[in-house]
Amino acid sequence: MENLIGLLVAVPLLGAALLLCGGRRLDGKGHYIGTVLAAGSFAIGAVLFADMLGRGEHDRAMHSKVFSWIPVGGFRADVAFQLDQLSMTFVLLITGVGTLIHIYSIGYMEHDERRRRFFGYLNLFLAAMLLLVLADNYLLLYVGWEGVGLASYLLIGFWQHKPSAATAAKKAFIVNRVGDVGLSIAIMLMFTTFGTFTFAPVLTNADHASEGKLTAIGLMLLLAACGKSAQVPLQSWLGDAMEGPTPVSALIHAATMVTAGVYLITRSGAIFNAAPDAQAAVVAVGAVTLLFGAIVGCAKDDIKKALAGSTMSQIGYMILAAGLGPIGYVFAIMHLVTHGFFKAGLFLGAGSVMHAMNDEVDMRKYGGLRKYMPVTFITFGLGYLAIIGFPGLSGFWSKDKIIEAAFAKGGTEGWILGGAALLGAAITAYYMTRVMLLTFFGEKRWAPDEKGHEPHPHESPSSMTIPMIVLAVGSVFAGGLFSVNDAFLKWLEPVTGHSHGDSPLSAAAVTAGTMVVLVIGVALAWAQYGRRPVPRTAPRGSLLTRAARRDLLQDDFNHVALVKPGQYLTRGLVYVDHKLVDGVVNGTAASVGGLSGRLRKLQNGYARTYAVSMFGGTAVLIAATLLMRAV
Amino acid sequence: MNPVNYLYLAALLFTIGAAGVVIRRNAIVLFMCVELMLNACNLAFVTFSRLHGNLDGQIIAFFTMVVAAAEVVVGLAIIVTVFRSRHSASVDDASLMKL
Amino acid sequence: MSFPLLTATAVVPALGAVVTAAVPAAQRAAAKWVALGFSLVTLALAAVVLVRFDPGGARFQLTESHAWIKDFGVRYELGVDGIAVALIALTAVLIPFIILAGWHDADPLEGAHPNRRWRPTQGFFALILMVEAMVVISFEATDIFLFYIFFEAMLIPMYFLIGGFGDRAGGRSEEETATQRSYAAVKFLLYNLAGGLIMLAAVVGLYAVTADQLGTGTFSLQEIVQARAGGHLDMASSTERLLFLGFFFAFAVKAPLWPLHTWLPNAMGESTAPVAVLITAVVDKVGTFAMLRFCLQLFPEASKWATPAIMILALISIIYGALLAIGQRDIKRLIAYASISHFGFIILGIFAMTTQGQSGATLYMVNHGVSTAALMLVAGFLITRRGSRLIADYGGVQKVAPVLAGTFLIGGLATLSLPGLAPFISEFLVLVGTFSRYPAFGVIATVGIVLAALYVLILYQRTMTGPVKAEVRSMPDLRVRELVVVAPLIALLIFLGVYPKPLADIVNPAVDHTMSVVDKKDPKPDHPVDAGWFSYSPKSDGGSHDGASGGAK
Amino acid sequence: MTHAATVHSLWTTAAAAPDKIPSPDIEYGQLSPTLIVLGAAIVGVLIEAFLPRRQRYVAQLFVSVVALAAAFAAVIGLAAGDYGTSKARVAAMGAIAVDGPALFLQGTILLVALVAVFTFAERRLDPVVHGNRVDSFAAQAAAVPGGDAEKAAVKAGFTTTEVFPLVLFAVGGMLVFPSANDLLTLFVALEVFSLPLYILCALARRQRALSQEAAVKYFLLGAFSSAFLLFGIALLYGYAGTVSYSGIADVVDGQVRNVTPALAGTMGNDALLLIGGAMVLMGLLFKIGAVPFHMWTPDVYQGAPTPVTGFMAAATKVAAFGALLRLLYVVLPGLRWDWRPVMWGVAIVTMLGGAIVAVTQTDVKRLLAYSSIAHAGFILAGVIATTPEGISSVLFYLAAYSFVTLGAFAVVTLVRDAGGEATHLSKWAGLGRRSPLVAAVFAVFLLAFAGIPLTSGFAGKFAVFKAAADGGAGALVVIGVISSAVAAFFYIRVIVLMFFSEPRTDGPSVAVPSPLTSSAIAIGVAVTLVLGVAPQYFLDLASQAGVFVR
Repeated sequence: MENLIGLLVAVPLLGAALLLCGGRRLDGKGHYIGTVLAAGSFAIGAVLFADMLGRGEHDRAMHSKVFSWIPVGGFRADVAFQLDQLSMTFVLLITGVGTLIHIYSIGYMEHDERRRRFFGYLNLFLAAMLLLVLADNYLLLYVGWEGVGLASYLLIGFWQHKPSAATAAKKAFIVNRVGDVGLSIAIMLMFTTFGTFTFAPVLTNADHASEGKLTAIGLMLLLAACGKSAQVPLQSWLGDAMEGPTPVSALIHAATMVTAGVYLITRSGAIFNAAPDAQAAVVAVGAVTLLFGAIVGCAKDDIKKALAGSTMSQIGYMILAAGLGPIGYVFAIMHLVTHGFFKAGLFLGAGSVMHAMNDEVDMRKYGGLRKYMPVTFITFGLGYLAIIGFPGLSGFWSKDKIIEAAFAKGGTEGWILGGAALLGAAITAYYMTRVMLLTFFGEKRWAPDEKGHEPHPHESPSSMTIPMIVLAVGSVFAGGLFSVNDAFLKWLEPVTGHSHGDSPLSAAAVTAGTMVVLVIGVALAWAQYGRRPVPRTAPRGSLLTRAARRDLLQDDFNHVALVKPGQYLTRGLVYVDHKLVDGVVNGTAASVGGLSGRLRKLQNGYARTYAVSMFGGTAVLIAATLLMRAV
Repeated sequence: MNPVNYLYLAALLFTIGAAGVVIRRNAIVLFMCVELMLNACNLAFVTFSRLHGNLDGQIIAFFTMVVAAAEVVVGLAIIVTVFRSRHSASVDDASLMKL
Repeated sequence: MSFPLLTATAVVPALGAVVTAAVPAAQRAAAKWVALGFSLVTLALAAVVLVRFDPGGARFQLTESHAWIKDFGVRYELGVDGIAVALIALTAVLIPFIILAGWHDADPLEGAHPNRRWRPTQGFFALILMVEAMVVISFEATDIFLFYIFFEAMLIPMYFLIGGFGDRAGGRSEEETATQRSYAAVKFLLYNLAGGLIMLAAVVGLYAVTADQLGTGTFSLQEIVQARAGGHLDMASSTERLLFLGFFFAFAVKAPLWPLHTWLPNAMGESTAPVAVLITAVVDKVGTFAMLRFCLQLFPEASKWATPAIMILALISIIYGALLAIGQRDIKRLIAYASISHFGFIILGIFAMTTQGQSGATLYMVNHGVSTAALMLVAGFLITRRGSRLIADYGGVQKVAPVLAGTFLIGGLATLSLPGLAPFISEFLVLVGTFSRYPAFGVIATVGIVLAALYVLILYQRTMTGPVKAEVRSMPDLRVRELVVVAPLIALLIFLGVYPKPLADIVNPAVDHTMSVVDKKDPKPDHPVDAGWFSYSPKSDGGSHDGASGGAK
Repeated sequence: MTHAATVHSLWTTAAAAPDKIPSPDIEYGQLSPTLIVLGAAIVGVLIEAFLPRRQRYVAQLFVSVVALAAAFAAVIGLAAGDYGTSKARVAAMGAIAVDGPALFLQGTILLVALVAVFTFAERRLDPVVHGNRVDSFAAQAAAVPGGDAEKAAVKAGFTTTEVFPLVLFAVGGMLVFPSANDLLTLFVALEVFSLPLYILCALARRQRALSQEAAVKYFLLGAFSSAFLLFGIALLYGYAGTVSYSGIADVVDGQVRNVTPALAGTMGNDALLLIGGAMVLMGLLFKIGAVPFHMWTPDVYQGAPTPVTGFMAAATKVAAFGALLRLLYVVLPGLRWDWRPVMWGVAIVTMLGGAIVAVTQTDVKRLLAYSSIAHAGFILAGVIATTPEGISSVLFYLAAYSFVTLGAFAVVTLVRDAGGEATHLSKWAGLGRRSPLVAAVFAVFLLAFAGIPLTSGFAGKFAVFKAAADGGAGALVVIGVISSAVAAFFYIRVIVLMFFSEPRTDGPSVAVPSPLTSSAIAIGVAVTLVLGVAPQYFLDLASQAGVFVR
């Protein structure tokens, strides 16, 4: 069984190798190969899952060392995999959703002549992501970590001829790099603290280490998580990342990669548990981001960007939960999974819409699409209900638990966090309703584009709708399924541990609260977009709206605070290097030349001058000799 | 009188000769100055020879004369050639090569 | 005595140089093949060295020792330790690719005035082989004087390679290019010569010291090291420091270390891509190698004394080089500054005085060699196609020449040390090694990682992506010859990134020895985890992690 | 001592003398090298006198080559007979020392002269005039340049075959110079090799104006300096009462009580010693071309016929340094603490001065002149070491350097345009493209000058610096390397010019030399490389030869 773990990663990796090096002769069947291999690794995952269920809950973890990777002195890193319930969960999510989205892409990318490469990248992503969640040590995780970064870079910039896409890709990679610095420093700290960075020894001995060290490690891990999971302050890249093909947004920037941060924090739970300050930072980041993302989501007219904001916000929930410690880990992961379903579903829906609307993304140019594309409408609708936490659907179960846990944190902190979470829920309801209304309700607002093509909305091919349906099903039932006598809790507890905080509010109260804010949110949105017709061009809007449209000025801030100074710095340094550092060198040469030129003048061709120098020289010689004797 | 005075004389002559070489322009005069210096040397040799009471110095003096003669032969030859080719014996005119 | 393998490894390319140079002008193509052949033979010999070398064995192996210049206390002493073996292998591997990549770089231009005595092509390849020979022997030399001689002598062929066969794609007038080129060549030579002469003074001084204390002056590395260990030879710390500085200066110029770096961008910018690779991937390595072998081992105390200053300079190199790379408008200069940044990492690792640092540094030398070669050679192919080195002249290449773009990207990713590719491992080792002794330095150095991403991705974005520029629309994709050059390098990058263990195993013993000479131990972790956890210790089968499920109680 | 006494003594010695003058015994065998060369020179003069013009060239060439070869053989013979080591002695009534340094230097000089004679005899370079092959010497030195006499002489195909005897005379003097064991011999030898050189300088076929100017300058300054030398000798004689090295040395070491209380009464007689020593030193430094006595060097090197320049640059330096070594090591060792600092100063200014001024030179011959000055500085660094290693390192350096110089100037003779040799650097542009071989050879010499490893230049430089460092002159070494760095700059400049710049359309052509010059250059290259790669044997030779006899 252990050896299958390696296979999990190897299969999609093989796919990537095949498709990327295969050359044109694979163009015809490339997408099938990719899809089959993705499905293959899902199958393996399923087998392993079955096997795992077959075993007692405390010896479910499996470990397989493939080979010794970097042995240098005390520094020993292996290529070794560890499959426990946590990673199992991810494996299923990644390969499952991954496979669906492969299928979806077959249809979606049909007309792209570089489809083979697209699937190659997708497989590469799967491999990297699986490596990330299967690694048994932080360094190998780091490899996966940057691997998914690379895949996301390649996929965001897949349409490289669009400068915007290329820029977005670069931005994503570099912002992630900043996070990665955190991860690498964390690993170094672990090495200097524990002499190793393998999960098991580090985590079980975490409490031996000084709290200071642990806090440092925790904060560094958090930095990494912020980068990968688009949390404030490193969230700026996610919005732009929507430049990528929609399946990518669905798989990488909604369902899986962006949740890696949550995985990292949950996985490192032991460290955070022992470092309260670090945890505080985590919840702070989570809380801020869930509001931040939500607000941004409200203002965007670009359907994908709206969803991106929502993703940000939802991950904020997860991070918040993870930050709460043992109270929240399980729910963080649970929300992660459910979110994986409905958010992927929503994105695929959005993709389907765009597909129908000649890649138009401005929701103000949609409207009334429910008549034209029923399947999309229904699946999207279910996802919508799920995300706003409509009772009984997935989102309801997971998000509710998080809010509950937030209150359960206790004290003012608990109130603040809980409040934030509730507020977030309200806003979520608002902006998702807005999306829903703008897209599928009201009268049609689309018109011929400048080239005179009037879009003819139509339902997408089955290759696209089927995945949407599957995901919709997931987003309806997953949450409930997990919550049947806390199945999910029991499943994960051995790994993450769990504790019940003492909530000042009863579960019922919290639920009631969420219901109320939900209704409020929906009502507001209806009032604004449901009742009266929507203008095709966005009104100027309030200050907040305008700020939100600009991602709350994040980019502007970065530009002013980092980009500009950086440019000045580099230009300045180029000048310095040329004029100063190099100038010194050339200066010396020049001065020697000048001196030479001057001395040369002495050689004036007059024999008598030469005689003078000889005469003088002799005089000096004599004087010096006598002087030597004198002293 | 004290033979040492001859040394002073020799030194004086030598200096005069050297100064002449430095100051004068005409190659012939320059050359004569050199000869003067050589003579100064001879004087010194003879004087020292006297002081030391051995003959080495005097013998050297003879050698010096011979050498000086040889020098004259070569020197005049060269100077004359130059003079014929550029109708001037001024050493300052012979300054094509410089720097 | 046994077959002088090391000598052969150096003599074969030298012989190749002579033969290549002797090829008559008409058969210029033949010269190329001859050169390639000899370089391959060298590669084979290097492989034999690699095989015959026993990592667990003696400090120096395959040693050869003959009397040479008694009066100078100089012996012809060769011997290799793990570090040397690794670098010799690197050199031997890269040269054939360099030759292949430069296949047409030295073809006479059309309309060049005919002259049957002027044989640029022959000269070009002969010089490359000559450089290889000298580099190899300076890796092998265990006699300081012998090393010095070739350390200096290799400047001459390099000088002719830079000055004589410059990049024809300057985007400038012919004479402008010529002046720029000879400026670069002279700068290269004088810079390094100055360094070398300072070192000469130190070498002489070393002789004086040994002669004074051991009776007879010697240049044998081992003798001196043993004498120092045995206490027969104790330098006054002031003397030792002066000598150290003398040596280090030369190596720092060669490496190059900020602020002695300014010759590199000129040299790499003006020379053809293969020569640029030769400079930065092969020749410069002699500098860092010599720091590790000579500076540390001859002058351990002084090395420790100088460490802080050098670490700071290395740090500056890392950041400064990266920032300047970002600011460059010329592809090759950009890569040059990137290399400066990387050399900063190497030196940082060497002087961190930890096994991770120094092993990392050694691996870094190898990996940087391969990665830069990959990136620079592809860049060269690109430049020869478009005839310009300016980034601004490109755009959208990815659309017309995807393979070229792909390889370029991989080279770039290697340069920014993406995990999974070789440079990541060395860079991380260096960082860890530095961090574990000087945390602050380690943290600051990580900034270099981000900057690396910046300059690589900016370069890629500006050249490869975006709308297709008119000038590049007709650009052909990589040809077979070029693929043959690039593909193996990329394969090597991936292999060394996934399975560096063999290389590490060769290098580690040598590093441990160096550490022992310098008398430094790795800092211990604060809360070492009991060995029971190290299920990956070489002996154990790396079986199950019974604790794997034990996150939090 | 009173006048009476001196007068009396003078009378008595005079009176006592006549009947018993001891007949001097001369060890002809041990002086054979010198005697052979001088004899051949006289034969040469006779040839000039009695042979018809047509046959002189061959005869002269034959005589001089044979003579030099024979003399060299004689030197080898003496060395083989341990005269260099165990049987080293003072010959010819104490006038000539036959010891290691002497033989080594004589051998070097003879070889250099032999090779130089080849270049003297070269007759393929200049275009044939009126059907006569001509060498680089004036048709008739006496004729006014451009005058009718000259035209006639050229038409008649005259050539100055006197150069061969002149060279032989010069060589004879040079052989004596480093082995002279008393100051008189030193002076005479100096003149004997200087006078012929003065004349040779004036004999250029092309650009005779320059040539004559060079001769004048060289002659006047040379005479000037030898006057100083002579006065110094006088003072030393006054100090010691003798001119034999060993005698003076004894007085310096205080083994002999100074015999002239009269002097003692008048002046602190060490002043005599010091001033005299300094002036003699000056005389030798002039020949070496050390700053500030160097200024004749560039002009003379430029003006003189290139073969002569090569010969001078190589042989004169060897002889002069030999004499300097002997003076400092045999006569003035007791004064080490007085002259060392002074020589330090001279060495430093010479190294730096030569190197720095050379940077901006535009004429190949002047460039080489300045480089020779810089090299004089390096050699001085070895001289100062005052250790046996010092001596042998200097000997080795001289041997190495002289052949590089000879070769370099030989190459210069090949690069010609309408006006004869094209010595202006700008004309050398792109030479590497036109004739890579010549350029490469010249590059080898330049690299040797620059002291790049694997050339004799490096071995020599290292030997000297090593000796200096051992002798406690570390500072000199540092300054040495700095000035070598500066020096490297202009050697490289020439290489850049030759290889990296486009050939000029009006650029010079490279003449195809006869085997004579070719062999000269070949020997130069060979020695350069051999001494660079495997110097051990010669270092041994030099170190065996590193002991002066007293």
